[in-house]
Amino acid sequence: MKEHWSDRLQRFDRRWIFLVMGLAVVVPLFFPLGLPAKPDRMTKAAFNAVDALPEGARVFVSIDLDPASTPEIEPFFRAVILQLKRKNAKLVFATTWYQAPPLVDRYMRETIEVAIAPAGTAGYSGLNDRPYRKNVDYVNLGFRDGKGAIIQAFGSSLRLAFDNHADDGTALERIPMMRGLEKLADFDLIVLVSAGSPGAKEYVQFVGTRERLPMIAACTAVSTTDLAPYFQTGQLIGLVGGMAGSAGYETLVGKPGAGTAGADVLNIGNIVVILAIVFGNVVYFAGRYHRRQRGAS
Amino acid sequence: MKKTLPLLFGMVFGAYAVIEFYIPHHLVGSLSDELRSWAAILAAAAFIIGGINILQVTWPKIRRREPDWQYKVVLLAAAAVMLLAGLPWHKLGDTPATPTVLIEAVPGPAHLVVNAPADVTIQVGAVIAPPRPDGARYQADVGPGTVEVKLSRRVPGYRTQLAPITITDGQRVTVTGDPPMLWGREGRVFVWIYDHIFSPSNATMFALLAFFVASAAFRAFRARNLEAALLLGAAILMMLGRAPLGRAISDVFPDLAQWILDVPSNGGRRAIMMGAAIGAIATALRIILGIERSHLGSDA
Amino acid sequence: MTELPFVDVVGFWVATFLTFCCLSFLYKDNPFYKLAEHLFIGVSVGYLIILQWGDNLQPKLVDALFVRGYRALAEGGSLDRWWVMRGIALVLVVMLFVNALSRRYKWVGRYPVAFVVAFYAGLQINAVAQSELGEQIKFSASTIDAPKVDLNSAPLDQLTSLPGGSPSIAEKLIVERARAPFTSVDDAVTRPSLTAPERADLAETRGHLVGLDARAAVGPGEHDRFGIVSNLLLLLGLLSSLVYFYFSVAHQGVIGKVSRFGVWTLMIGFGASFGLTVQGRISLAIGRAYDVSGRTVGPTDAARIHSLPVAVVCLLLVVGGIVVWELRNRRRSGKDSA
Amino acid sequence: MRAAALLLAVALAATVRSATAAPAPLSSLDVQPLPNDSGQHLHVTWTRTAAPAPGTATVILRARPGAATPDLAPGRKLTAGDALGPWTVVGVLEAGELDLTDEIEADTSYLYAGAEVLRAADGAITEASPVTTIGPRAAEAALFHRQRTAYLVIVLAIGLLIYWYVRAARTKKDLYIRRLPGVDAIEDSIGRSTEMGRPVLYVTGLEEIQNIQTIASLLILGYVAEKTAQYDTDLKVANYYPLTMVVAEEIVRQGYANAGRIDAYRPENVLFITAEQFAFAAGVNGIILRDRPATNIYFGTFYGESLLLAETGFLTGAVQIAGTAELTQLPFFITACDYTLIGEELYAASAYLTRDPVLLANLKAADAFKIAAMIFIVVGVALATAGVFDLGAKVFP
Repeated sequence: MKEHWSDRLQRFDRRWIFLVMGLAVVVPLFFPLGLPAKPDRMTKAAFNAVDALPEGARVFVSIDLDPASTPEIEPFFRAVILQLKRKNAKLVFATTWYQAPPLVDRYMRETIEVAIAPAGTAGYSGLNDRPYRKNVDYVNLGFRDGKGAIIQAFGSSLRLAFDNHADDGTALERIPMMRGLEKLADFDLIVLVSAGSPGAKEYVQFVGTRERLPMIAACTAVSTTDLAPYFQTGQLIGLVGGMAGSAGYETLVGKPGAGTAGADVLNIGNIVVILAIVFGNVVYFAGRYHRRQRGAS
Repeated sequence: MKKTLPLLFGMVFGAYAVIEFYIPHHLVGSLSDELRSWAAILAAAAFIIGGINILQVTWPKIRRREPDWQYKVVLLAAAAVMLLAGLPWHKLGDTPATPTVLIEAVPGPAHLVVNAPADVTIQVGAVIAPPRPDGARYQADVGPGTVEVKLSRRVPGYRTQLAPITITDGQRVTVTGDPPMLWGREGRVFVWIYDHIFSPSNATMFALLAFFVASAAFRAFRARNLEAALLLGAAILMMLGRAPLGRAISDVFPDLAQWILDVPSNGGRRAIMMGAAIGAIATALRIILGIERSHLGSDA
Repeated sequence: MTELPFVDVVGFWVATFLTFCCLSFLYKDNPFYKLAEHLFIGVSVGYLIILQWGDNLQPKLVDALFVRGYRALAEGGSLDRWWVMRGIALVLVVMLFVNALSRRYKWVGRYPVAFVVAFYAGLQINAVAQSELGEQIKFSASTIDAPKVDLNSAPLDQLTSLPGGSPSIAEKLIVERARAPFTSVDDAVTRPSLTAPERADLAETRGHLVGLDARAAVGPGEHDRFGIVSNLLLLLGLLSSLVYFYFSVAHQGVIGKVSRFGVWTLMIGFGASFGLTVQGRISLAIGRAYDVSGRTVGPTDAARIHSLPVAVVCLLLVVGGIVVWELRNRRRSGKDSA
Repeated sequence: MRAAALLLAVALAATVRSATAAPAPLSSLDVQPLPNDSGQHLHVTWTRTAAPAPGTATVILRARPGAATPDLAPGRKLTAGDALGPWTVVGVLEAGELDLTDEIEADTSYLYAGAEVLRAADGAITEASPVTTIGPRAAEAALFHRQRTAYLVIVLAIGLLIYWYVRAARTKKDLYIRRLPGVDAIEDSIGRSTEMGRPVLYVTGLEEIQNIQTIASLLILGYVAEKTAQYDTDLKVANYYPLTMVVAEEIVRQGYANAGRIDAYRPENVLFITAEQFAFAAGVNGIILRDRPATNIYFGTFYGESLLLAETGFLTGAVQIAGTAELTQLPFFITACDYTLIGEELYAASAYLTRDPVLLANLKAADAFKIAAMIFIVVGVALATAGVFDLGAKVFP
């Protein structure tokens, strides 16, 4: 007898779904929906934490990501850096991801050493920022490997962890702004740009909780559920989850960028997946119903 | 014996790592830092062993012309290139960190001339000299005083040259420089490969998941029973609630998503977290107490 | 901004080509994917070794031992105890290499392995005990009551953490309530000193189960009922899930029912996780699309790179190549069968 | 002419000086060691007679015993870290704070000095109060961190429970453990691979050897190796870190030795792919597609690549068994694999497999502690809700 349509659909080539998904990602790039991105509560908390910083606060930024995860959290990074520079914060950067260093160098060139929002930036309302000078306004400590252990080491002594020199080889004691910045506890805020492990979770486990550090984290959407409990317990005072979160943060800082645009495309992608689920279930139940019928007859 | 001694060796450090946490004394602190460095050093050294292992595994395949051997050649070649590009060859020659500065006495106001190749960005003080169509480089009358001249290339992999210039009226200062190319980790080749081979491959492999997630959703997310139904229900709500779309439909979705995150999700997660934590502590204790020893291999 | 060097333009083309090579995996395993795969693995291995050398072995071992040691001796000083400690590290490294290279003396490698495993096991114990057990238990053991925030007496941080709240809003509220105590939440969120956007933020969070009205009041002693229910559910979810991880009894009868509820909680959690992950993964694809379509570079560079045409060419190259390859396979298999 | 100008200037200066009266000295200055300290911190506190006039800053200095009182002459610019003769500036605080914590050399005692100063726009001192000094004082290095007692109790409790159950296990055999289908499936699937003449792929996860999940995975690997040796099936082990590979080699060899098949052991089957997440994923996908293993076992820590591996494995129709405590990846393993060990089940697996009384005892101990934790939580909630007191905060400061 002829095969029921549901059975045929049960084993249809998944590459069709791939194709649809591909279109769902590419097409909106050219025809955006333009839905506004709103920050969620955890994102707002992160923004408030930075907003509450005093002028010239000292902030430790850990950039733990690889090229793959940049779409999700790079927008947050650019936004928060702008926000910090508007406060003239003294910034200290480090990374625990070996995939990161060249990326970090690029960020230094593209976001720290130039003004992100110079006067007359289109679609920008906030204060303008200024170019930062290396080892004067900011220090890049560079990369150290060692997962939780090295993060614990940051907590006890940055000098030891980084063998007493910044990434460009300058001895730390010769950098005025590093005075009194011995360990993580000496900073007013710790910003974790964290794409996975090691990252926000390890910071919470190995130093954050122990030293009661004020930490905010931006993570991939995936890790959001992982880190949400820490936000609930206050081990993290702010949490920016994935592209949507980044988009929200951009809105708060007042300079929409890649995150906002991406989040817009995200909608279509989500619809596709939801349809895939619904479709899958229709097929499934139709098949089950059909089998029942046949069983009955 | 060949197994007991290493076991004891480990137990000592394991025990130390446990009690270290409870002893604030500074000597303990600095010892722990030292031991952490050891661990980092060992992990790093192991990578060289890993390289050797790859060589041991792939070289025979190439020699025996096993299927796909050509690709193995690509693999080894790529690794070799990256290793070579990663060494700081420029240290063999000299890479001037400062441009040459020539000061001449010329009547008139203080005059500054900067010579550098066309693709070099010239920055005098805070001003970036606009590239001039006639190809001539920066030259202008500057007020007397001290100004910093910065020569850099826009692409990474070159050493930026800095020269603080003190100039007075009746002087012409000529700065001549060319940011030298670097090798090693900040070097031109290494960063090029990172930017144009490593990054896109890394990002695209990850991006494949977008497609797999869709097909997995189609195939596996069937409301077979209550558990499955809950799973996919929560998934759909999350997708709606955490994207602008959901809010566009109704304000309820974001709140709902947040609530799911705060209450059921966190509840279950905390349970897994605690369970896993207990399991981890137990396993770790087993190792430190020497009950667990299989990681030390066989006496055979 | 000077012109982008041609080498880097080519770089962008290579990147686009590799992107499609990797994507071709979606069709099936094929030479393009194999090429990208092996190239990627090779590069990553070289990259890793260089980084490990430059960031760990050189500063922590070579410099610390030989450079520092040499300097100390040259200056007529003596080697301190930390130098000796590093010496031990070196010995361990050597042992590790012996393990990898020699069959006969493999056992020597057990010392470094034993050290690493045990030492980290020790570190983990406390890290986990503190943040995964202590903090979580502490949080879970707190009250399930959810009192509302009293706008007329609450401190700054509480006001800030309210839905739609922010430091500036909180400060203004404190000023306002000093001027005249709030008579109602509406009164609070419509005070003149609040800017229009701030009012909008607050207004948006009104009238929800989890919104401002649920969390804030203008007098003491009010409770957020939904909050209490949520806390209760949170607690029950936690306990029942813990029961699910209880191995020592069969999951039947009451235990079975409880652990079943635990499983439901877990499943909702997984669902949430999945939903979020979907977003994350799609974001990645979007990111690639941005790069390939040349939206992540400045307009002048984009003009030099010609992203879209190049993308099309690369796509055709890969597709065409795969077609040829498939045809070749067909013919070959045809021969085999013949 | 010039003299006149000078006179004028002096006169002006005089008027300025008289306009701003010198601030009052600190009414008290105290230095105390901190509790639970590493012995490198001193806590400096001070009080004022009256609220400081706007623009007043407090200068705190430190010196070795025997130093003369520091001279805060007008015109000096002080910032933290500056040296002032034998004295070092610890801090210059504007906001009218009343304490600071100073980081110092261990096992050395110090004098401390404090004064209130007025400063010009450029930060130069215009007026300074008399200096208050105190000391010498030295920090105290504590030998036990009191606030961490609770965690020590947790660890000891688990330790003792293990000890107790190990003894119990020795006396009475066969402690009950509920079934773990995922683990039961391992041997069957190995058998299946043997019939199909295809290898077994074992992935030890994406974490270093020091990660407990990795260790748990390696413990299970020992058992798997033994089985594959008995069934005489190829076992391929893909490792993310070289150090893990070194250990995995040892463990597999031992597995083969236990099965009495040391001759069949082939070290080249224990691979280090690469420690780059997606290069690794690509490599393992390659193995899955080209060696076509009939069983894929993923035990350990996994991240984004989990679905990449599981989906590819699903394509090749292999039996897939996964286990991880990595919460975010569980849903994907659950959807794409045949069996999944959730969280703690991964740690339980090795005990369950080997049926080694010691390991079982371990599980029992964990379970017992779970009960304790649950009781603690319930009691804590009850007390806190009743408003009696906050147990959690008491125990975990």
